Parts: sequence; structure tokens; C-alpha cells
Amino acid sequence: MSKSNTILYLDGVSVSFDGFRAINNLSLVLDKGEMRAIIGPNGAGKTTMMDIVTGKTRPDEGEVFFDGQVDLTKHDEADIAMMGIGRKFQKPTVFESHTIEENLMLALKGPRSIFPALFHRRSATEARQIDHILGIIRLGDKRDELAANLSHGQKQWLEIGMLLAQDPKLLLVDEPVAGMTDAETEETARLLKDIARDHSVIVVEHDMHFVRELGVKVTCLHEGSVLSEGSLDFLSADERVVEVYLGR
Amino acid sequence: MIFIRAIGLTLLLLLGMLLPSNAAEADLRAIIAKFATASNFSAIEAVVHELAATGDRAVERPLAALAEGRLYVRKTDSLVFVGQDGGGGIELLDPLSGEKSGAAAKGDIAKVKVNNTLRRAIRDALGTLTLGAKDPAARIAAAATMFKTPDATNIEPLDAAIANETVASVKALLEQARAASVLVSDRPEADKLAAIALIGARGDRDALSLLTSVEANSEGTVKDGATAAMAKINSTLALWDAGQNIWYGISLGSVLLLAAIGLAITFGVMGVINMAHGEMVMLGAYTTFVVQEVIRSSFPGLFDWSLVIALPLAFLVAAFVGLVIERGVIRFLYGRPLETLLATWGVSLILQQAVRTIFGPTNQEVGNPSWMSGSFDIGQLAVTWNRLWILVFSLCVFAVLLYVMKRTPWGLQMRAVTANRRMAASMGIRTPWVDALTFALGSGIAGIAGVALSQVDNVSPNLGRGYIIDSFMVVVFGGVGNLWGTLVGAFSLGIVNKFLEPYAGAVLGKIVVLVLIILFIQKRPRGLFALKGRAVEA
Amino acid sequence: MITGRFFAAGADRRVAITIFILLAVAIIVPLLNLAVSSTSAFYVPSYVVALTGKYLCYALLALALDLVWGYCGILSLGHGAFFALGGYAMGMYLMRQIGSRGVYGNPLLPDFMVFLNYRELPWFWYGFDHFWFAAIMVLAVPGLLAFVFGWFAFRSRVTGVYLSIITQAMTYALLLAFFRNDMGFGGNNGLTDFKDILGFNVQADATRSALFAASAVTLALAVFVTWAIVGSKYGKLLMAVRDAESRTRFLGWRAENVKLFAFTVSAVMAGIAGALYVPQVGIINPGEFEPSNSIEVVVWAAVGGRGTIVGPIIGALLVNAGKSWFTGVLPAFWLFALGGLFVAVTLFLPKGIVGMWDSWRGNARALRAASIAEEAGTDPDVPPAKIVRSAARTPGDWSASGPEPQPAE
Amino acid sequence: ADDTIKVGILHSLSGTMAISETTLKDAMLMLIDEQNAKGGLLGKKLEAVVVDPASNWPLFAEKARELISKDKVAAVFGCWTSVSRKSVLPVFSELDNILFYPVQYEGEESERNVFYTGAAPNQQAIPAVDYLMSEDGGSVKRWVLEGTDYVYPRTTNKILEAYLKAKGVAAEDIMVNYTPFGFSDWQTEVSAIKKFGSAGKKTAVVSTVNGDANVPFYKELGNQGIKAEDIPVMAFSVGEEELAGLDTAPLVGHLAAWNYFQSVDTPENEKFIADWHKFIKSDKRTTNDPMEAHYVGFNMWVKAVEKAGTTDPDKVIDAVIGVSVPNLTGGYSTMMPNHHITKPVLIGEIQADGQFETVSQTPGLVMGDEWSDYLADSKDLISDWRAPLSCGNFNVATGKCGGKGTN
Amino acid sequence: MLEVSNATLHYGAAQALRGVSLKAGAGKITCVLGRNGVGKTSLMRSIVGHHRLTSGSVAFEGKALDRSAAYDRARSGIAFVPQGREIFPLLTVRENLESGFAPLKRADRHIPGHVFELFPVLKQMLARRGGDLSGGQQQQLAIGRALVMRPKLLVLDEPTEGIQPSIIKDIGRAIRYLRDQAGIAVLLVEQYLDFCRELADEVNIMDRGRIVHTGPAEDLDRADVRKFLTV
Ligand SMILES: Nc1ncnc2c1ncn2[C@@H]1O[C@H](COP(=O)(O)OP(=O)(O)OP(=O)(O)O)[C@@H](O)[C@H]1O
Ligand SMILES: Nc1ncnc2c1ncn2[C@@H]1O[C@H](COP(=O)(O)OP(=O)(O)OP(=O)(O)O)[C@@H](O)[C@H]1O
Ligand SMILES: [Mg+2]
Ligand SMILES: [Mg+2]
Repeated sequence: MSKSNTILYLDGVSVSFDGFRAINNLSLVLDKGEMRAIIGPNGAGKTTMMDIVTGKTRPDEGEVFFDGQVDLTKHDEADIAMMGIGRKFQKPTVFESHTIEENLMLALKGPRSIFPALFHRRSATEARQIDHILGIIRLGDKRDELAANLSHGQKQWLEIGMLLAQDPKLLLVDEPVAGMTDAETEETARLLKDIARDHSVIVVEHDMHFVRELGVKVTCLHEGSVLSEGSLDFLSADERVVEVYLGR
Repeated sequence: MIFIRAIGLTLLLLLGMLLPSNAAEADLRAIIAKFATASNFSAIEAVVHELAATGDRAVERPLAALAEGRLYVRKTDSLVFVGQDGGGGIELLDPLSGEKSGAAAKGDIAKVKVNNTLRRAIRDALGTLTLGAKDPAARIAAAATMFKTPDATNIEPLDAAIANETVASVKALLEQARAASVLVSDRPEADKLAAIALIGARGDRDALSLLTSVEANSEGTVKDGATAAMAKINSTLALWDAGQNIWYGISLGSVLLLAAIGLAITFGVMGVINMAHGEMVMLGAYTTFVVQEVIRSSFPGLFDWSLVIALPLAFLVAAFVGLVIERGVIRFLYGRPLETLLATWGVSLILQQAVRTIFGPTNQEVGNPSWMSGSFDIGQLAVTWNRLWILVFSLCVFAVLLYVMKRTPWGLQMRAVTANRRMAASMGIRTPWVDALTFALGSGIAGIAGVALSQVDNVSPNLGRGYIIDSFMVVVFGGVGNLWGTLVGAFSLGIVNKFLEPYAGAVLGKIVVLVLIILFIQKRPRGLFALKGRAVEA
Repeated sequence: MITGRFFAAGADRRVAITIFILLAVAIIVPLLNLAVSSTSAFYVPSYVVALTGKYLCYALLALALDLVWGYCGILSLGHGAFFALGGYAMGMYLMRQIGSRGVYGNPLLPDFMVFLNYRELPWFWYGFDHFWFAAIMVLAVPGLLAFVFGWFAFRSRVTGVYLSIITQAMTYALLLAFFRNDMGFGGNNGLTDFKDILGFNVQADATRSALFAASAVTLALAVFVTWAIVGSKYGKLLMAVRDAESRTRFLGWRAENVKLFAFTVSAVMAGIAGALYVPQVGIINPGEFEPSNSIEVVVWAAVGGRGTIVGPIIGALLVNAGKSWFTGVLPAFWLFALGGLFVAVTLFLPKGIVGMWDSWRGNARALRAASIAEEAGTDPDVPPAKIVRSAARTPGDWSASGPEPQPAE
Repeated sequence: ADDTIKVGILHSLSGTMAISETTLKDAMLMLIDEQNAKGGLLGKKLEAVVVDPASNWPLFAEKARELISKDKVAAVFGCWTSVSRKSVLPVFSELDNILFYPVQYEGEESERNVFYTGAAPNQQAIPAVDYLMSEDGGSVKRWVLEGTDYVYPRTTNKILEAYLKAKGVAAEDIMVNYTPFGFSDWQTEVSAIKKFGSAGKKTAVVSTVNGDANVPFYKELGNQGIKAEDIPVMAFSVGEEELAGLDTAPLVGHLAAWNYFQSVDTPENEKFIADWHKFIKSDKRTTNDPMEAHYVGFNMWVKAVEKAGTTDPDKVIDAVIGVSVPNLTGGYSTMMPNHHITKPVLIGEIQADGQFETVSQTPGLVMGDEWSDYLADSKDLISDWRAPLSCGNFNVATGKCGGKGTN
Repeated sequence: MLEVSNATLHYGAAQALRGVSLKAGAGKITCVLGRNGVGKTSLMRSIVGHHRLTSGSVAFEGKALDRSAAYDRARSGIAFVPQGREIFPLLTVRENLESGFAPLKRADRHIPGHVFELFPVLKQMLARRGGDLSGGQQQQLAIGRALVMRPKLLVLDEPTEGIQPSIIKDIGRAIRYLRDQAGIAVLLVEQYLDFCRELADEVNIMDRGRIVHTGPAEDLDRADVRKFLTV
């Protein structure tokens, strides 16, 4: 297949830690504008795959291309983020000593060098964008609270908000609904589907209701490589997936 | 000193033997009496030579006493005695027989003055005299002196001694001494060449120094032979020099390790930026001092055990102070590691000043027990005992600590508590205890490091300041939280330092080492034994 | 916009007041020293002018450190080095101003070079006979060192204690280097015996007052600059880097550049502080590179309150004034007092003087807000006094917030 | 108040120099006490003002200023390191007060407001080297100049090198080595000395190693078995106080050059030691050369104040020149017009009890030479603070005051 | 077994718990549900002793715990699986498990077999550092670690977060097993309704710092209860 109309192209990627192969000859392709759900047992390498894409971990071998032509293994985290890959971490990480609003402001798309930041003034558009996001993540009334004082779930939301503010081309979302109520889960699914209309998205999640709700193609990773791929129903019927992941 | 002590021993042995005396004794006494009138060093030296020239073994006693500064002249009657400390005044012994001949107050007697030139003259004289001593150590010492002060007149007595010698190693030394004397004599060339071969085989610095002067003062084949032998010695010595540097590096490393290892606990494991670490080392050193003072005044016989006694006490003292600091200050600061810097800095100022107030600002004397004094040779490698013991000691401390940290439940709890105090408590670990004991352990180890450091450095209130920076460097260079890193870090810094020193000088060498550390950290931002992976970042 | 914020309430007002006080002091103290008769009650003796001038330089240094430590989490244990380098640059200028008035009367070479047998001026002394050149060097040398040092260190992602310790290694290496007489900076004795600055006698009261005023004004300026930096979006970013460096990277920020800028600016500030310090104390020598000096700067900032603008200034003034006072009154015991002070501050004012003040006030404000919410809400039965006491950071309690801020997973 | 005369004492009581300087503070307090017991000065009581400059050089300047401006002291006794003296110099000349400086130093200085009661290089270094070159000293032919890397050793070694070369010592027979302050690992240096000393020529070490670094240096010397008979070490900064921190048994015979030893057998010294032990409440505490320098300096100042009838510094500065007071070694030291004093030079050997035994003594007193004759730029300079010359750096070649006087 | 009465808790000036009362009986699984930020974690942390209550009290087996420190509570038999795992990252998996030995008698200091049965992956990774594990593996480790302590009361704060479905089922089975065989009390915070419904003997629903409903698990299907869980 041609790389050119893919947003993300992984081929033959392997990485090991002290002899342990966390990713093993992984190949995965995401088309522009596609949303993909990734499932797989704990330790299958889902988070590690995201680490590779965002430049946090260098693969031992294999190709990683973004937007068809950019070789991601040659860039560092900041570069990759600036190219338009945003990430939500499995464990929510926000700037604890900043307010919710400041967290969003730092994430907002815009120039990323020192001097513009030094002389930056918040514009009306930016203010509107922040208000908009605050509305989505339902933290409007806490906008001046320090992020440190949020509960776990609220931090999850804030991180999603920061991801939105970044407005990246490709979103990597690691377990977004962990610690959310069922209702919130549904809400998140709706939000992601919304986003997926004009972005490419990879979602990692263990919550099958949520994955079902998304209604997209699902990839199941196991021991560092793709075990099975297809619709959720297809996977649910796959013996191997049931064996290693879903359980009986 | 050992040498002179050895002579003293020999003398006692000789006491039993009846010396051919009488007429000679009167002559000797007459010469000895001249000490009373000799007014300057050259006059005294003349007397020494005169005594030595008699060749009588009886002169050993007065000469040895003179070298030790124990030869006195009684002011009232100008008689010469050997003095010996005895309660209150000075006990007077007969210079020849050694019999007690009364006592005198310090003011009533005058010491026969001695200086380095005289001491050397006496040593040379005694060297010849003790060739026939019973104790092999004395004969070895004699051979060594005679090797260093070759003289054609030595050849004959040496020949006799060689003939009588039964111990092979002593014999070899005597032969070398003889060879040295041959070189300065007017013996035939062949003899000299043989002598050069013998001395060249010895291969040490003394041989080199001897050959240097031979080369300068002779010509022809002898000169060539000396040059060749020197070249050979020089090349082997260069190898030994490298070995020596490594040894110096290792022993510097062991000092660094000792200084740093307590910090590897309080800082490396607990994360307390412990600026008072150096002061814990200092407390250990002062404990040693106090122990030695008590021993000196009450149990002088135990002096050689003083360090062994001081070790547990130093540990306890420093650990106790550490405990107080932890309970009083640091426990309120967990989770705020940077503020521990401020508090421990304050504590270190207080401790320093406290020691200064109690013990005074000046250096205190901590003596080396006999088993930590002096040096011995391995080939051309001079190894000083104190450094060797410190090395052994530091490795032992390291091993024990490693065991405690890795193999005991306490070690596990320690690491758990530092990783996440709150969660550790929820695992049923008594965190306050663990914290307090861990800090006490780190401090206690710093304390016993102080015992060892008191042997190589000065014991003053500033002792700790000198080590704190190096200790932090070592811990950080090795990788915080990794005991092995501290070990390897200490030794590699020590060795690099000692290899640079001869070329760059001590000052520049140290600068280079610091720059290397800075560069190294760029390469490995988390130290030598960096922990890698997610675990570290989490 | 900047002026708007400048007069806004809260912490910003405090900055405004500080700047105002500094500017006022810059005018009043010299007046009271020069224009008031020495018998008057208002007379400020010259030695007080000299002393406070020195403190102001220390305050500037502490402020510089706080910019990187308080706001960016870079605990530099080597800031004394930048201070000293700035000082040396100024010292070299002052040295050259002595001209042939040195003891040997050599018009070109400073005294120490004469008796160490230098035949000519080392190349790195060229240009220092001009004030403008020296002034540039005061900024450039510390700035450049910080830039190069930071460039490598931040790029290699050296952080935390590793960074602290290599900054310490840096100042220690410089200490040893400057101690070397062969370096051409006067070795241990350093540079002394200054005569003129810009043609004015450094020992004259008027010059001293002018230097004092210059220090106060510079400090005011630095406060303003720091405040502007910290309040900008870049300032927020700086703090974000402090709390979760890798997270900023995933947002596309170059954390190393963020740090590098702050580090360099801070080093330049420290250099200026050193340059102002030297003519006022009359000597610069390698002792200023002493690692313990740099640690002390950290202590000043911590005492005053790190992560605040006014804190380090208060801390530096207070600790140094205390030191001057104690060393005079309690010469044998002042270390107990000073050490005790540090311990007490950490225990009882965990966020420093200013930080503590803030949290009292902050608490009061939050309390008020809470009580309003309470009225509107449903639950009136909370005794407000308890709220204050349960502020999570009372000694002994496990802190209520999670463990250390954690980087992105 | 007005019925007392204040005397400033400017010695570090904390920090690295406290180890040496604290003793001097105590000695000064004792001297002042004794003077008060004798009825004070000009009918007034003396009052000591002690401050702690904490081994911090800029703080020395600050404290000096405080003593003079705030406490209005009549004179200051203080400083140890050269840099501390350099730091306070401008203060003393600006505020026109008097400093008595009690420590041996590198010379190359003469200030109107400072009186140097310690030794100049010619009162210590040169005689020491002379001794080593003499037959009594072992006719040394090869020299190791071992020093701490700062101005005093550098200058002293420069002077010594020039002096030795003038005496015909070849360049390869001189080894110069410097170590940092507080250096504690001497293995390499000591073994280098050993190596240098094994070239077949009589070798000696001239040590300008400073302060704390001496203890580990001597410990290493002892352990590596360098004996005084083989390679004697002649030290200029090792006194009784330093030896108190050492087991001297392995060091017997190593040398030091000073202008005073505790072991000097004179009635003045006996009294001084007795007073000191009483004052400090310990008979283990030693006396040393800088203490004697303060003793001499203080008595000179007292005498000068009495002579001038006032404590006004200007008057005292003029009055003190020519004042002669007994020193503790049995002679009289006199303040010379160059603000240095005359001193005897003693060479002592370390004894097992931690004391020195004098093995050589200059026949007369040596006058301190501020401008060394062995340095190119200073050999033409002299200092004379009497009217009409009143100059610290008069150039005899050009006949002008102010160094080269080329301006 | 556990009884919380009228607990209130403040973070600075903000109030997180407003008079919460709750019971958890031996041999029963008590579930606490609620939206994000309603105070579930705060309540659990107060029970295990991480936070000190502003007022109210916690009693365990009839003894008041309010004065006792977290480690004493652990020693009296309360084990805690916190939200966010909080395993010890630099300790190996084995050491993490062994950290639970502290309150045990010497004879009991071994890792019970059912820990590895439940989480076989832990057995494979005994020598790996805890922090290197994947998120879900860490969660398994956290639960395993609590089981090592042989608790009488097990407090679980969202234990299924980030865990693969098959293991969630295993965890459910394990909790039931512990309840039935060992008769311990389980206090469970969950967002995952199905899991809760299946397991719980009793549910408590929290909203804005208080408990607004207590009842059997079946109540979860009631609309008036459900409303507390919707956005
Ligand atoms: N630095 C490391 N050192 C050793 N092993 C590692 C390291 N990083 C990851 N691993 C291992 O690699 C495997 C993959 O981890 P990863 O976090 O990618 O899993 P995951 O698919 O995200 O799992 P989960 O669903 O539990 O989050 C795991 O077995 C983990 O233990
Ligand atoms: N350390 C803290 N400081 C101040 N406020 C806090 C702190 N921790 C939590 N809060 C606040 O207390 C409230 C309750 O938080 P808690 O963590 O108990 O919620 P939760 O019910 O566990 O939520 P989630 O389901 O998201 O985990 C939240 O509004 C949160 O913002
Ligand atoms: Mg994962
Ligand atoms: Mg929660």
C-alpha cells in the first residue's frame, strides 16, 4: 500500500527493554481522517507504541512515518508535537501548579518559540477557544482552580481539553474513559466521534462498551504485534482475542 | 623510628653478653665525656665519629640515645647520662652499662643537642656496628643503611658478615650493600661491573640513585654499564609508576567512597539534600579523638585498639545526632526535598560551631595505631598501611550496606518508604521508624567514615566541609540511589584524579576532573549507573 | 497591558510597592548621607550606605537565582560563579584605572603581574581600560558561560540534582582556576586597591552614594523585568517546565530553550550584581566562586520565599543584615543564631517569609469565598477556624496532595 | 564611652581560618587584660571590640569599616591571610586608622596605616634556605619548593628561586609544585618528592604549604617513611599549633623557620606561656609565632600611644617608628621606618613532644625587607614613612616616590 | 466491621466530604459509586489514614481509628488499593509484593498462592521493576500487593481501571472468593456499573461530598438512583 495517503505508517517496528521485546515487528497503518480503536491485553505494547510515535521511545528497528513522508524516528518530542501529533497520557498529567485555564492556554495551538511567548497577549479568539473547551470538559466553574486540586476523573477531562486545544492532526488517546462514569463514557465517545470528523484518531481503551460506542475499526495487539483487526464484533468472535483478552 | 627501636631491642639482647671491656671501657668513657664539652654540632659530630671508630659495640647505647635526643649532661658535674622518662623528672642511666644512676629534674641536666646531620652520622656509624646483631631485622636495617652510604671501608666488615649470614634474604641485601661499596672503592673494573649487575637487578629507586652518582663519577665500561643498568631500571620503574598511580587512585577512591557512602543513604536513598553530612563525618572523627584521649590518659595499653573501640562509638554518636536531626527537623520536610537543603545547612552551621565551642577551633591530634603506621613494599610499590586498611574498611562498609539495603526487610522498607511514604504506610510499614533509622544509619556510616578519615586528614571543625562537595560529586556521578554507582564512581574519580596529577599538577588535575564530570553528565544525564526506563520517570 | 497589570491587585501590587520603595531609597539615602550634617539624627553614615549597597547586590543575585530556581525548578548551586565573573569583569576595569598609581608604578601592568614577573599584559586584559568594554563583558561573560553551559546541559536533559551538582562543579572548577596565579587574575588575592571608577574616586562618599543608587535602581529594574517575564505566557511556560518538563515537550514546546533563556537572563542579572558589588566592597577574589557562597544564595531565596519576586530580596537583605549584626554582637555564637534561623524558617515558614504571608492571606480569601459558597449551598455547619488548621501542610501530617509532580507516562 | 580606649580585634572565629585566627583573638584579649591590670593606657581602660569576619574576605572589609566608623576603635589588630589584609587596606587608608598585622607574608607591600609584625621573606625564607645550604643543615643541593597555590608561596618561591640560582643551584635541581587549599591527598606529591630526592644529591623540601593541608601532608610523609635525615622538610607555615594536631614521633627532625618558638628558653617567654595557660585555662594550649607578633605589636602600640600622649592614629603612626620593645626570644624588636620590625630568625627541629628545638639562630636581629632584593621590579624600591620622605615605595634609582615613578 | 460516621474533610478551604456515614460489614462487598470529583477517593483515603478528617470518625472492629496513623490502620488489617496504582516504581515486582510483609508474623511472610493464580503475569515479571510494567500490569500488582497483607478489610479505589476485560472478570471472581472464603470485608469504589452490580452486596451513592443513597445492588436499576450517576 502507498504511504502517501496515510497519516501514520508503522512498518516492522520493534523495540526491546533489557532484552524484553515490548514491540515485536509491529505494522500498523492509519489513513487520513480515520479513527482507530486499539485494544489488547495489559502489556501488549499499546502505550509503548504511542511512545514510539510521539518520540519518547526510539524503535530499535522499523519505519515510522507521519503524514506519508515525515520519518518520525528522526525527530524529538517537541518537533513531533509541533507537526501535529497530540497525545493524552494513560495516567493524566497536567501542570499542577497552574490553573485549569492556564493549562489550556499553554496547550493552545500557536507559535512555540520563546519570544512570541514572552510578548504574548491573549486574543479574543483564544479566549473564545478556551471558553469553548472549558464548556466541553465541564470545568468552566473551576477555571481558576489549580489543576493539582482536581480529582482523578477531572484531570482526565482536563487532559482531553488540552488535547483539543492543541488541535493536532493526529490524536493519540490512551485510555480516556478510565475512571469515568458510564454517562461520561458515553459523552466522551460522542466527543471523540465529533473530533474524528476532521482529525485522525487512535484510541486505546479497555472499556468494550466505549469501543462499541465508537463504532470504528479495532486492532487488537498482543505481545507487541497485531493479533487481529476488524470490527469489534469480528474481534469478539475471534477465539484468540477472547482467549488472551476478553475472557469468557 | 622503627629502625632505632630495633636497635634498642638489639641492645637489650646484647646486654647479656659480656663485652670485651675494662681497658677499652675507660677509653670509651673518656670519649663520651667529651659530649659535655662539645659546644657545637660539628664538635659533637667529631665525638660521634671518634666513638664509632672504636668499633666497640658498647657505644651503640649512647649513640642511639643521642639520636633520639636522650643523651644528657648533668649540670653539676658534667657527667653524661642516658635519660629516660620516669615519673616527675628524668631517670638517669649509665651510658655504657645502662644501670640506673639516679634521677634529675629537667632543669638540672642539659640535653646534648642533635640535628639531622648528626642523626645521619649516627645512623651510618650504627649501621656498621649492628651488622653482626642477632636480630635479622637489625641486620637488614644495617644493610639498608650501608647500601645508602657506600664506603670502601665497608667492604671488609660486609665480607665478614656475608660469610656468617645464614638467612638468604639478609644475605642478598648484604651483598647489595657490598656491591654499592665496591662501586665507590678502587676495586678492579670487573668487580665493579659485577656490582653494577647486582645493583641493577635490585631495580629500585635507591639503586637508581646510586647508579646515577656512579655514572657521573666514572668512565669507560663502568660508566656504560651503569647507563645500561639505569635504562633498564627506568623502564621497569615506569611500569611500577603506573601501578603506583593506580594504587594511589584506589586509595583516594576508598577515601571518597567512605566519605560518600553515608550520603548515598541520606541523599541517594532518602532524597535529603544533606548538607550536614560532612559534619557527621566530623563527629565521627572527634569521637575517635575523645576515645584516644581517654585511652591515653587511663588505659595507655589499649592504644592500638583505639580505632576498634572508636568505630562503634562513632557510629552511635553520629547515628544519634542523625536521629535527633531527623526527628527534630527533617521529618517535617519529606516531600519537599529542596527545603532539606536549607535546614541541613543550618544544622551544619550549628554543629560546626558547637564542636568549635566544645573542643576549640584548633586541630586535634588523632594518632595512628601501630598497625596503621608505616608502609611496606610490593615490588617497587610502596603501600602505606593506613591507606590499605582504609581501603579494606571502606569495602567492608560497602558490602555490609549493600547487604542491608538489598537483602534485609529493613532495606526493602527503606526503599519503599522513600519511594512513596504515604503508600508505604498503608502497607503497614512504620514509616517514622524507618525514616528515623535510615537517616540514623546514613549518619552513623558517615560517623565511622570519620574514624577512618581521622587517620589521613586533620581533625578540626572544618573537616566536614572538605568532603561534602566531593561526596556529592561521587554520589551524583555514580547515579543517585545506586550503591554500586557510588562505589564505581568513587574509584574511577580517584584513579582519574591520580593519573592526571603527575602531569597536570594537583590544581589543574582537579579542575580537569571537574570538567570531565560536567562533560560526563552530558553524556549520561543520570550518572554512571543510570537507572533507565519508565520506572525512573514515574 | 503591562502597565495595566502593574497596578492590579495582589502580588502585582507588591511588586509595584517594591519598585517604588527601591526607587525612593535610591534617592533618599544618598541625600541623607551627602546633604545632611553628620550630627543630625537623619544622617545616614557612609558605612551604612556601603553596607546596604552591598546587600542590594546580594538581593539582585538572589532574585536572579529565584528566576531559575523558583520559577523554573533549576536549582543552580553555581550562581555565585556568574556573580563573580561579572565582578571580575568590573574588577579588571577598575584595575586598569589604577594606571601607574600602583605600588610599582607600572603604567600598564597591575601590581600582582609585576611581582609575578609578567612582561606584558595578557591578551584577555585588553580592552578593559574602557568602561563600555568592561560593561559589555559584565553582561557577555556570565551570559555566554550560562548559554554554553545551559545549551549542553539542557539539551542532554540533565535535570534535578544532576544539574545542581554540575553547576556546583562548574563554580568549583572556576574557583580552582581563579586561584591559580598563572591564570592572570591575581590568584587568591584577587583584584584590589581600586582607585577610580569613571574618573571618580571609589572611596569618596559621593561615589559610594552613586553606586548605592545605581544598585537600587538596577534592582528595581530587575524586579520589573522578572515580574514581566514571570507574568507573561513564557513565565507560565517556565513554571510548566518546572512541574512537568516532558509534558511541555508533548505540547510542542522546546523545554530546553525555555530553560536556556531563563538561565541566561538570570546569569546576566547575576553578573550585573557582581559588577555593582565589586566597586562597593573594593575587592574581588576567587572566594566568590566558593560553592558555599552559591549555596548561601539558595538559602537567601528559600528564607524569603522561593517562587516569589519579593521573597528573595527580603531573604537576602534579612539574612545578610542578620549576619552583619550577629558577627558583631555575638562573634563567638553567631553561627548558632544563623543556623537556628535557617532551621526555624524551614520548620515554621515552610514557604519562606513571603510564601507564608501569602498563604495566610490566601487562606483568608479562600475562606471568604468558601463562606459565600456555603451560604448559597447547603452545608452551613463548618467552623471556619478548623479550616485554617486543617490546611494540609501542618508538620506531621502527610501532605494531602499527591507525591511529587510526576512526568508524563 | 570616653573613659575607655577601644581596640579592634579582626580575626576569623568561624570558617576555614578560624583554626588559626581564634588563638590570636584570645591572645589579644589576654594582652588587653594584662594592660588593664597594669592600669590601662593614658589612664583609661582598654576595651576590646571583637568581631567575626568569618574567613570571608569582603566581610573583613565590612567589619573593618564597622570597627572604625561605628565602634571608633583606636587601632585594629587582625587579619591572617594576605587577601584579608588586601581587602581591608583601602578601608584603613580611607578612614585613617591603624592595623597591626601579625603573620609572616610575602612582602612587596608597605602601607602607611599598616604595621607588619610578622616576618617578611627575608626574615624567614632566606635564612632558612641559608641554613639548609650550610654544613649544619646538611649542605642541601637539590630543592623541592612545595606550596599551596596562592600569593604567599608563589612570591616566596619566586624569591627563593632567584636566590638559589644566584647561589649557583641549577634549574633542574629545583622542583616547584603547587597544590590547592585544603588539599588532603598527598600520596602523589610525597612520592614525587621521594623520587626527586633519589637522584643522588642531598635534597630538602621547602614547604609553604598552608594551614590545614599540612596535617595530611605530614601524615603522608610519616607513613611513606620520609625521614628528616634523608629529606628534611623546612616549613614556613607549620607552628606549634599545627603540630598539636599531629603525632610528631615520625616527624622528628623536620624543620621550621620562625621568629619565635614556644620552646625558647627566656624568662619573658616563660611568663608569657604561664599567663597564656592561665588565661586560656588549659596548659595544653601552645603558643606560636603570630601570637608573639601580636605581643610585640601590641606593646609597641601601647608604647607609641604613651609617647604620643594620644590615640590619634596620625600621631601614633608617627610615634611608633623607632619604638623598641622586648620580644619573647630575649632581645628587643624595633619598629623600622618601613613599618616592619626587627626579628631574630630561628630554625627549629620538630621534637617528639610536638615542640620545636632551636638548631640555629641568626646572630643578630634581621630587619624586615618589604621590597625583596631578589625580584627585578622591587629591588630598587624602599619604604620610609618618616617625614620628609613619607613614602612606601620610593624608587632609589629614579629618586621618585611611587614605584617606577615614570609618570 | 468498618463504620464511618459523619465524616467531613477539607482541602484547605474547599470541602470534599460533608458528613458521610457508611458501614461495611464482614463478608460483604460494599460498593461506593458516584460521578467524578464527588469525594469517593477522599473518603477512601480518610478511611485508610491518608487524610485526617476535619470532623466525624472512623471505627474499625469497634475501635476508633481517628488517632491512629496509616500504618497502624494497615496493621490492624486494612489493605488499600489506591486510585492511580502507587506501586513502588524502583522496587521489583517481588519486592513490591514483599513490602506487604511488614504487618505479618514471621511465619506468614510468604506470598499467598492465589495472587499468582489471579495475576499470572506477575509471576513472569517478578524480577522486573514495578515502574516498568504497563499500566494494567501495575494495577494488578497493586491489588496483588494488598492481598499479600491478608487483610480483614480490603479498600479498593477503582481497581478495574486500565485492566483488560478478562482479568476484570478474574478480579471479580477473586473478590467474591475472598469475601466467601476468608470472610473479609470489601469496600469498593467503582465507576464501572456492571462490575459493581454483579459484585456488590450493598451500594452507596455519593454526590457532592455526601452519601445520597444506600441500598442493595438492585437499586442501581432505579431511575432515581441512576440520576446521581448521569452527567
Ligand atoms: N522501560 C521498560 N523496561 C522494561 N519493560 C518495559 C519497559 N517499558 C515497557 N515495558 C514492558 O513492555 C510491555 C508493554 O508495555 P505497554 O505499557 O506498552 O503496555 P500496554 O499495552 O500499554 O498495557 P496496558 O493496557 O496495561 O496499559 C509491558 O510488558 C511492560 O512491562
Ligand atoms: N489534594 C486536593 N486538594 C484540593 N482539592 C482536592 C484535592 N484532591 C481532590 N480535591 C477535590 O476534592 C473533590 C473530591 O475529589 P475526589 O478525588 O475524592 O473525587 P472522586 O470522587 O474520587 O473522583 P474521581 O471519580 O474522578 O476519582 C474534587 O472536587 C477535587 O477537585
Ligand atoms: Mg498502556
Ligand atoms: Mg477518585
